[in-house]
Amino acid sequence: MNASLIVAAAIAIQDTILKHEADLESLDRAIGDGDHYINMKRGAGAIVDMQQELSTLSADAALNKIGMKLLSTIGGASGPLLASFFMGMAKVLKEKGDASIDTYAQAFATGVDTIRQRGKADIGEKTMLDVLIPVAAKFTAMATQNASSEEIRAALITTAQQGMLATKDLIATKGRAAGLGERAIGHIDPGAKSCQLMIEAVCKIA
Amino acid sequence: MNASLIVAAAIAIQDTILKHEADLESLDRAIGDGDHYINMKRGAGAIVDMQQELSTLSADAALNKIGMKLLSTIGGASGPLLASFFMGMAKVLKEKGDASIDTYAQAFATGVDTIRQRGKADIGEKTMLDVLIPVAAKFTAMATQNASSEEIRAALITTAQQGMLATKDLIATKGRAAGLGERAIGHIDPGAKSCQLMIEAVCKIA
Amino acid sequence: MKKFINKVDDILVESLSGFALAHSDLVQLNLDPNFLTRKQKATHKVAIISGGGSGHEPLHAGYLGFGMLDAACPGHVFTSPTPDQMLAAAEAVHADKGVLFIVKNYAGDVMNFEMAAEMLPFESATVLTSDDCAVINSTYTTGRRGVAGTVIVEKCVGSLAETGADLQACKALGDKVNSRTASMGVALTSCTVPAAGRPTFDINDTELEMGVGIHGEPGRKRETMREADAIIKDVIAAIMDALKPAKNSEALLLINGFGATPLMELYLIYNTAAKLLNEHGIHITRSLVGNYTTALDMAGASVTLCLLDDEIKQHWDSAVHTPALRWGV
Amino acid sequence: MKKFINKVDDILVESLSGFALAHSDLVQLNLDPNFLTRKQKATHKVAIISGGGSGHEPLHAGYLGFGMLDAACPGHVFTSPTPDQMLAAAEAVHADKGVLFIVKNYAGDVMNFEMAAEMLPFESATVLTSDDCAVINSTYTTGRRGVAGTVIVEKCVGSLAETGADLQACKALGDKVNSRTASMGVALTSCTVPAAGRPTFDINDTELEMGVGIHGEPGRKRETMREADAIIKDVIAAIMDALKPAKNSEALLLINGFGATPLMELYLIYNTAAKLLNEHGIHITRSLVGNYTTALDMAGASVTLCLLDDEIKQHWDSAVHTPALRWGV
Ligand SMILES: Nc1ncnc2c1ncn2[C@@H]1O[C@H](COP(=O)(O)OP(=O)(O)O)[C@@H](O)[C@H]1O
Ligand SMILES: Nc1ncnc2c1ncn2[C@@H]1O[C@H](COP(=O)(O)OP(=O)(O)O)[C@@H](O)[C@H]1O
Ligand SMILES: [Mg+2]
Ligand SMILES: [Mg+2]
Ligand SMILES: [Mg+2]
Ligand SMILES: [Mg+2]
Repeated sequence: MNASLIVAAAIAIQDTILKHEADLESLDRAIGDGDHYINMKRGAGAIVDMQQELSTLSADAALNKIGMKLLSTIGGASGPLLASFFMGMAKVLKEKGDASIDTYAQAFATGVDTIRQRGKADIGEKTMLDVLIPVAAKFTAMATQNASSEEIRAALITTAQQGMLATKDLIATKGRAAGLGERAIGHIDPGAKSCQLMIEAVCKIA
Repeated sequence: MNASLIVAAAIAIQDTILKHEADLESLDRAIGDGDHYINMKRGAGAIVDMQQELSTLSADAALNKIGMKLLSTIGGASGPLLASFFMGMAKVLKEKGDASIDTYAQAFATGVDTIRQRGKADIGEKTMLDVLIPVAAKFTAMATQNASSEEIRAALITTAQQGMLATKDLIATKGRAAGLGERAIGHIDPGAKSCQLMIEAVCKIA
Repeated sequence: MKKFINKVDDILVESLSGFALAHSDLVQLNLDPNFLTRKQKATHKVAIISGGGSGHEPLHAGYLGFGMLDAACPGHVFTSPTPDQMLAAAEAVHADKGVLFIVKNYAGDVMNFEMAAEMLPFESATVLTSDDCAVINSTYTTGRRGVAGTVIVEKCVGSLAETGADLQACKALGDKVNSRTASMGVALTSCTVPAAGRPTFDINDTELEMGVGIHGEPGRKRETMREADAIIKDVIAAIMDALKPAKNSEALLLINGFGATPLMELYLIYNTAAKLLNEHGIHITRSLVGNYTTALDMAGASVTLCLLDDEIKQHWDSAVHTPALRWGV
Repeated sequence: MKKFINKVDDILVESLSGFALAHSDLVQLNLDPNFLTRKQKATHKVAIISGGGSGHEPLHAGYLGFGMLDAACPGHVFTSPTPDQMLAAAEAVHADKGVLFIVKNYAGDVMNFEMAAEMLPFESATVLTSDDCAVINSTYTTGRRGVAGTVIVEKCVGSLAETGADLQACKALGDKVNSRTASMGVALTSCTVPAAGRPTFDINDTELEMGVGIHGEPGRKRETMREADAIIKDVIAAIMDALKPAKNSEALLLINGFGATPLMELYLIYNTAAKLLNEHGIHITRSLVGNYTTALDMAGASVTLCLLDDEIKQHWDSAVHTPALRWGV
């Protein structure tokens, strides 16, 4: 993973977030407070604005920088969670060096785990973790199976999609929709949706 | 004039006010604060509620009572003005005795004059006086000409109508619409409208 | 119309009862005729009485208490109270130094208070407030309307009365404060009078009403909605035109919400207004931001500027203890 | 959306600037990172810091000053502030007795304050407020949300800190007040987040949202609009259910407007709520009615009940001098 890939990913992420404004906004309006799109847009914008600085850094340093920037830019629930993800990833890359697809899978899984710890949540609570945990598992599994990059990308896109859709029928037990009970059913979780979009966008980078 | 005529007039007035809710409300909404209908309804209701007490009184005492009641019931601009009218009328009837059509005309004119003094306004200022002053003048003139009651009633209805319509093209210089300047043009004054309605209703009592 | 009410006819009494209950340490309510007084009758001073139509809360009952009003007479929503209320209130609070009525300059209020004053068995005087410079003073009008500047008049006169000053001195100070105060309001939405059940005026999403009255009366002009800075610039220009303050004047700036405007926006307006006034060479040394003279549920705000001198400053700063304004105690 | 704003992105800074200017005797604003502090740094006490998304004004910056907060960290509208704000604020106000964070219980706020606390180079503790009983506590939730009861926690903790009490004592009092406090809100209209430009939820003229959150989050149920007495009866029932107060309990009753509800209606609600609580054998001995924890321009209100004891009463009554709450000084 090099810095230019990270910058490309950031641009792709910003692109997909901006394209899905209506979606993300209406999901958070339905079971939250309506700011998830604005939060994600602010975060993505801040990272893209840093691209020059990022392109001078090693992958782990860049990811850590991204985490720090998101932490001080997004706020809300998604801010510290996404920040934790990137900082968790950076830690693995720093330790293991920037090498194999295996390392990336492990870094991703560690990032997801850092989110899990920070948010004290798990799969099935109608959050972004319903996308991230299955994707991390799939990524690790396929990496150990030595699947090709193309196969992995396609699989992760599908897994993310499934995880995102699965949040629709869940009752939320974490985040702002927690306590809505039955009323949360029928709505996709906004954080799950944005994570799915970001994963898809990054997996589709040429 | 006896008490039962006064009660009948009160009922006729309440009736016409209630029938013209939409009219009165929208006129005061356009160039005032929207409460003229509510004020008139409250006043008329209070008088009708007093009918039993009124029917035991002499005409002058009844009119004075009505004035006092309106004073403590309506509020706003129309309250003290209409109260002044009835108290002015009562004074003349008390002095002159309850006798001729001439006395009634004079009482009416004195009532209108009391309004004029209380409100420091005159004809042409886009207020109820644009109805009341011409009606008082007409009433006095016809009474001295010994016109019949039927002729007088018909003439007063027409005069009131004309006075009311005339307020439409005036700039207001008294009351809540004062200072609106050109913006008041095109709207009939609510107080002029309610006075016209009341005069018509009373003149039509069989 | 959606409001927290039971029967429309009961709103006033239920709301007044809640007010009196919530502030039972400070005020006392009398019903029929409706008036409120300070809990502890003041015995040493001119009795300061105000009143007016309801719907402008906390005006006037919210200003009852030490350093401000002795009695308040609430009328029906947007309708002047009636003379019997003022007479009963005066009877309850007068203390042989006379009664000063503070009355917002509306035909109805003026006449009702005038009739009360005529019937009053003791000495009285009246201060008419007329700070609304939306209505351009001219020979064609009965003069300007009294709006949020009334709060400043009530505060200063209340302070002076507390010192034992006589009726004429209190009236003189009230007239002076009024003459040095100008306000102008802007509506983004209409208010809805509960008994009417629908908005007083129609206004669409691209419009504002410049110079609106606190009863939803039309103002100077229906204008196009625009940035806060541009709106406030016009408001400040009207106020400057009305007051024509000398360079380096010291002033109190009051940003008043009409009832449905969040504090966040009121402070944004304050920021703009203070900046513009600074450019006009005005030193803002006293401030008040919040809902002080409202128009039911109207979204909108007014800007009030009061040119200070040492006397006004002293009476603005002095201790006050009322439900809506409190400091120094 | 019609609001007094210039560019959507500038609202927060312009509004904070106006706030700091209007209250320059009491507060000081730092931009980037955004935080506000008392004008005079307190040197003898635990530093009390709160913060949260903006749009709830006067919460929290309006409670900066003697007897209440030392610093406030405003996030974007309805979005928790970020740890760098809390760190900078703590750096500015800590005085060697540690830092107490008062945080409304939302995932975002909790995590951001938690990360700040982890990075903080000095001792800290956190009081999580969770007075909103609309969210029924159960194993399925992260717990109740913090709403208007937060003001009572901030007032009492602020008072205790002023006496020089230590960090743990301040936290203990905050936790106690929170555990004795319950709130529930009702929305008649939605709020509109400026950056979104349209209402957060749709609600028609015959509906209300029972148990709404202060960010426009859905509550317990979409219900049919009805009389105030009937609405408030259900709210009081929920609060009674949450607090299960002993007969003859003494309590503070706070009727909080969400931003677009006139005082007239808030006092009417107070009247109803006080009557119902009386019937439940609760003695209301302290009251607060007004806009204290708002939801931008939402029409609606919440009822908060805090069960008093001598300690809480003492700290509620003690002198406080902030832009939004002031007495005894
Ligand atoms: N404890 C948690 N663990 C994991 N994800 C969470 C948690 N709490 C909230 N989220 C995620 O955050 C999303 C909301 O983010 P956002 O709207 O930006 O913040 P906020 O809820 O503070 O307004 C939710 O849709 C959910 O996916
Ligand atoms: N000075 C005045 N002289 C005569 N009539 C007046 C005067 N001021 C107001 N009016 C009348 O009162 C009417 C308004 O009455 P109303 O709406 O009940 O009271 P308010 O203006 O106080 O709301 C006006 O339409 C006008 O006819
Ligand atoms: Mg959100
Ligand atoms: Mg009217
Ligand atoms: Mg009126
Ligand atoms: Mg949020």
